[in-house]
Amino acid sequence: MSDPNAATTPVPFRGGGFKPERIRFVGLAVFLALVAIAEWGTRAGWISNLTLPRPSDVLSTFRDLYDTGLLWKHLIPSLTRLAVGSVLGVTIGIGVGVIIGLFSMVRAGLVPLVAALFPIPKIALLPLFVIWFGIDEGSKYALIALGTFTPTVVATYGAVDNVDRTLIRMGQSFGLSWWSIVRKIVLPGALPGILSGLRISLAIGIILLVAAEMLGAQYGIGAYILEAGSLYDLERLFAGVVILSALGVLTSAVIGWVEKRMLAWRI
Amino acid sequence: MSDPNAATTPVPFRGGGFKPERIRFVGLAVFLALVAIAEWGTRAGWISNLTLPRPSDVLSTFRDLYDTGLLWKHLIPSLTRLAVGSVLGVTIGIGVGVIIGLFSMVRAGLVPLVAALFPIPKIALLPLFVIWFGIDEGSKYALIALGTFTPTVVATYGAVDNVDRTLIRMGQSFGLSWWSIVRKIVLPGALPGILSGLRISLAIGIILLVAAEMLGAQYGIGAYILEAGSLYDLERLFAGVVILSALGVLTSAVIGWVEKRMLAWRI
Amino acid sequence: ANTKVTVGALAFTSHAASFVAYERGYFAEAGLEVDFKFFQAAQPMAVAIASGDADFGVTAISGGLISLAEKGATKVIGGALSEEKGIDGQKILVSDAAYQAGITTPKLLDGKKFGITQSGSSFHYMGAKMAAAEGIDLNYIPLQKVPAVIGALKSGQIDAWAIVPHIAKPLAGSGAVHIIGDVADYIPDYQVTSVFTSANNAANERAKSAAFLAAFAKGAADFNAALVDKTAGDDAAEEMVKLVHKYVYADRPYDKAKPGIVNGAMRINAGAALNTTSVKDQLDWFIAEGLIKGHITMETLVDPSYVETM
Amino acid sequence: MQLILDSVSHRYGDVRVLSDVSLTIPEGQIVCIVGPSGCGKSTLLRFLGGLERPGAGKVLQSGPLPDGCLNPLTYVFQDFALLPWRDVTGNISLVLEDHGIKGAKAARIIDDVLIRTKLSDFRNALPKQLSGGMKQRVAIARALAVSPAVMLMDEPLSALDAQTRELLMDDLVSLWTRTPFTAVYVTHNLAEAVRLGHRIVVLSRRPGTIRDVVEIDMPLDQRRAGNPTLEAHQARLWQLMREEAEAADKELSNV
Amino acid sequence: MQLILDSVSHRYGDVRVLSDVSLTIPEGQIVCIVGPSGCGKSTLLRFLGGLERPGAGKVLQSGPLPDGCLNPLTYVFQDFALLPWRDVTGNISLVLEDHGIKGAKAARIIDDVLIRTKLSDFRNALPKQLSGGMKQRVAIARALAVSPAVMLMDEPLSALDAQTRELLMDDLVSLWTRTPFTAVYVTHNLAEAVRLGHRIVVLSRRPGTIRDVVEIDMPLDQRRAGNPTLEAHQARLWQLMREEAEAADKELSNV
Ligand SMILES: Nc1ncnc2c1ncn2[C@@H]1O[C@H](COP(=O)(O)OP(=O)(O)OP(=O)(O)O)[C@@H](O)[C@H]1O
Ligand SMILES: Nc1ncnc2c1ncn2[C@@H]1O[C@H](COP(=O)(O)OP(=O)(O)OP(=O)(O)O)[C@@H](O)[C@H]1O
Ligand SMILES: [Mg+2]
Ligand SMILES: [Mg+2]
Repeated sequence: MSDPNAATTPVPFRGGGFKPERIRFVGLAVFLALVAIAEWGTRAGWISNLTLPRPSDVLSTFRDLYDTGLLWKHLIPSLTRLAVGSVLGVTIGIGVGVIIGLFSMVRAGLVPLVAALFPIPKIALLPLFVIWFGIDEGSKYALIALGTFTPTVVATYGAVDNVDRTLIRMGQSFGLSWWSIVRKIVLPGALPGILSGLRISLAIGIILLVAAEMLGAQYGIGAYILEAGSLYDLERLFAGVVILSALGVLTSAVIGWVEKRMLAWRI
Repeated sequence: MSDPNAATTPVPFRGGGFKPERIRFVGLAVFLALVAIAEWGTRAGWISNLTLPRPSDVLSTFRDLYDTGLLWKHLIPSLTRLAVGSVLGVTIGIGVGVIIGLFSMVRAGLVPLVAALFPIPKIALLPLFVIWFGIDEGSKYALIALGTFTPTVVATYGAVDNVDRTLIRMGQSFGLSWWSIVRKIVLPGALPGILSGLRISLAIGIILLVAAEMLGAQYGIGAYILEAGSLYDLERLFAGVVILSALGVLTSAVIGWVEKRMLAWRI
Repeated sequence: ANTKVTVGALAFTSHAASFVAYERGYFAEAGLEVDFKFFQAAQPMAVAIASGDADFGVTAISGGLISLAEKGATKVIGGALSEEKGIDGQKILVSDAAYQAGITTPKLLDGKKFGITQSGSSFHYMGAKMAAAEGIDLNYIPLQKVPAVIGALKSGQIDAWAIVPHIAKPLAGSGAVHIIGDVADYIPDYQVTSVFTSANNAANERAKSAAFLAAFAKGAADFNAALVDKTAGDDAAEEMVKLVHKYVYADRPYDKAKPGIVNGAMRINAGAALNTTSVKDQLDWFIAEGLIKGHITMETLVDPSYVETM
Repeated sequence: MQLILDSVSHRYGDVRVLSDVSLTIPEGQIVCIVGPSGCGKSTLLRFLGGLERPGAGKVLQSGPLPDGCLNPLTYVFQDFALLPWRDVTGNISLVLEDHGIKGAKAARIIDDVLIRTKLSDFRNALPKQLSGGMKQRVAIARALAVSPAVMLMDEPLSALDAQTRELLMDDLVSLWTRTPFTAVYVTHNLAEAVRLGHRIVVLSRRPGTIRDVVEIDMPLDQRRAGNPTLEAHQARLWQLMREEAEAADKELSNV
Repeated sequence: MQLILDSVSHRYGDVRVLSDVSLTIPEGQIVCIVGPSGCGKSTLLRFLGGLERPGAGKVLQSGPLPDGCLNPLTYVFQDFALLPWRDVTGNISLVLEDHGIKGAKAARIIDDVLIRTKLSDFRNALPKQLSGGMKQRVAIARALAVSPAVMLMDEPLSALDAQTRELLMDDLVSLWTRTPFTAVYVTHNLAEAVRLGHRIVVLSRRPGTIRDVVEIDMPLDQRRAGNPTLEAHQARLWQLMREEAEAADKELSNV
């Protein structure tokens, strides 16, 4: 449709790339490949059985666990501890975080405290927790609650800070009460940040299960792992670790689902 | 300057608030108040000496540590472990994270793996680490490296994903080579996210010091804390915890300083 | 009129006296309704007694126990396991690598790595006493838990350790480690474990504590007769092993568990008598090592009013 | 109701933003405020709405409120300020709830303002589903729902593209023509100013002072793009502002 | 050099974006593309610059490159696309480095383009210190530094306020007048189009097709705001587009 007086060439393409694409099943393939290599290595002997358990043995350990009903006997106390502890830690954390976000005075007083609390290893405090909360479930709940509390606080007040100030000014300009603004603007606006903080908090909660069950727990995935570890029973150790890892992936998926449902309004 | 035919009243004020203000010294005051209460309680006896050590005793324990030179004897191995382990974990983590961020195939393969690795409690793997890396420094470095690796990876590929795509398209539109784009656009653009991920990674590194020093460490803050815990020596336990907490606050401050210097271009 | 009592225990043969007293109804006879609470390690058990989560426990005299006593939380009220010449006691072990390198007596351990669970643990004490007697220096490696020490010793990452016979013998049997000495040679009449309770029980619940000790002593007598002195005959021994097997190595078949239980049988002091000389020696050692505060005395740690002392 | 600024001055830290501004907003008129970037237009508007207090001077209101007025001074923001988690109806009912207006009464008000802003078909849409123009219509509907005495509009069209801007200007004109309202309209856009303003206040570069006030007599509904009188006004305003705008554009901010 | 679109069509998933668009960009002219939101203007520009490939049809270039041309097809983006961590000089040298131009030679080029865009005083400023107008000037300077054969501009002024827009339009006109360049200029703003375009292409609502091509003969430097001929053109364009713009504005996006 035109008459170029010189050579006509297509415009060279130089775009594309730098855009993450979803490729399905590669993750699964990598995972299966790793398992297969471990199986092969342990069977062929070039991976010593001190180094890694044979994946099929881990699987059969897991099946034993399931068949004997021990799986539930270990899983249920752990899930209870995780649930109670993290519900405690997360709700108090969100409450404190919102208050820090709203009141400069509280912020000035508590933020340094939380920052100082964060890098304290919770296992270091185990002996104290026994005195404070006893050796029964109390100290386990408390440990998980403390572990989930600090990251939740940090995520929550960050989320409150990130609520679009123009929305708040809008609320004020329409004469909304302070409480209305908090309830209808600040809290929903902070929700995405709080939920993504929850991801980290719950992962930490799962990690702390093992520490919590160091103390006087007969049943529980953490106790199971500890026992297996101290007996150098790698099959059981890995079975337990796989359960925790699956638990972590699962909670993360649940949060993803909640986000999808509750935050459908996001762009 | 006008003649209103009705009552002239000032426009009511309804703005303000919802803006975090910096109030100095409140944090310090809260901290001092807590210490004072603890001191008072332990002296007066309504806080049992099983529950909390007397702050002044903790201080004098700390002074003893310093005077005897034991402080350095414990601190230097711990700092070395932290440094070696986290440098390993963080550099490999940044490398892997950038590669995940750039290549969809790698992302599909590794992201699920990292997600599954994240909720695994590192103390659970301690027995394995001993087999893999021995009870000397190797296993301590490895533990801290693994602990800092996963959060660094997650933060890094998130940061790479968040690099403004228009900047990348700009680079392509000017015919910049792939490597130039990565070096001059992607990496500097990801730096803020990587640095803020580093905050978390290093906090985790500090937390893991205790776990790392569970096995075969004669000196180190973690070993010191564990020993104090098993001797139920609350003064020493708290002295150790305070050191770790200070270490955490310090690293966070250092990162803040680095951010201020390297990210001066941010709005 | 049964008094409810919580007894802290580890699933070890050294706690057998309590198990026997429970199974044979001695506790019930003494008017105690006993509830066992099992722990993975001695340290949390001591803390649990201090916090009131458990009433009585049996454990080695560790730095943690002394510290809790110093804080007015716990008291030692009786003795349990003892080293005794002639009865198989705790052994000094070396790794195969060290053995092959020519370390065949404790004297040759100078500068070697000696495994302990924690500073201030009984392993630390045994190593230190042995080293002092031999005039050598040891390098103590804390590994938190017994199984970790075993692993490190087997793989040659540490050179030596000292441990009760029922663990030492099977290990030596496998050839991975070698027994090179007896702890009893260095610490004669060593009071390995003791019975302890909260300071409140010791001072204000005398009847309960005395009842516990009495029943405990009965159990200990049965145990000694069946497995240590072997005066009760083979049937009684067999029965005793079966009883203990309910609590110790419960996850192993009886045949496999039996040697462990039999080998682990060390004397539990008659009448729960307490060897205060040995306790004093241990206390002095802790103070000398700077593991505990220097002002702690025997009175702080021990309530000698319940049992015979030696 | 009318609003009165009485020699208002303000500074933020070391920066003097406004200096001795006195101005009356007469009832039933649209007053446009134009001026270079950073001269304090938005600040002035915040003072007028009581969202901020001036360092010196007074901000006064006088005259009776219109009937049923729930929120006398009501903003329309540049970036719409819609709650993304509420749909169109929810965003409007938000400002009624605090006045205890619920149920049928609220529904009546909402229906009315949705019709006036031609939004009736979109009542259940979330903000993310709407184009920029539609979002600003929702914001205007929300402002209308509280029957304001004065509308305070801070560059309400500047986040929209040129074509949508045209469409919304027409809508504003027809809204005003049907029931005249009082408004302060801040803009950078001189074409908008001459299209919508009964009176155009030109501010100088920071610290903002009033350089000129231009009155345009032509009725709003007769103003069309390309009208020579308006073009003349616009050209004159541009002459007044060109230098200031150039200077403002070249200012380095020391963040 | 000229660019040729030969019956280009494209779809994203189920959405047909462009349908059979054929167009020639003649050398030395500014071609403006106007059209309602979402009609595929930006997509078209990406095709022209080789950043994306059309589903059907061809994008061709013909004719010799100008001397010293480093990057024949060069974009100016709406949001400036400056690297925030490089100062003005650094942002310009970025696009020279990959061509091996460094040191004195680079400095010469940079000095030249900074003078042409009146930025010489700001060479060491970081983007965050610059106003929007200055940032877009830097982006233009960067584009000039590679001596492009064709400049592809995607709403380069729409992120700026009205006054700065006026200033930059004048600058573009004077740049073109001094050395005419070829450009494709996408905009929503009909005033901009009639001010800068030798030829204005009107696209229909999605899927975009060419509705009309308007040629304006008046030399660029004689066009002024308020000029009756331009106003007439603008009014005609607005008539062509009004309905489409209204429809586009009311579209619900199903995100
Ligand atoms: N809360 C604040 N604290 C400090 N300085 C402020 C604050 N708000 C505004 N400023 C400064 O006051 C000056 C005027 O700001 P204002 O937003 O009122 O200008 P404007 O005329 O609305 O500008 P624009 O046209 O860019 O919207 C600017 O220099 C701005 O940086
Ligand atoms: N990468 C993409 N993937 C899927 N859809 C896209 C993509 N890019 C654009 N679209 C869709 O294609 C249509 C045209 O987009 P385009 O950006 O070209 O429109 P436009 O004319 O530039 O609009 P505007 O005036 O709003 O800038 C829009 O509906 C847009 O949502
Ligand atoms: Mg403003
Ligand atoms: Mg576009």
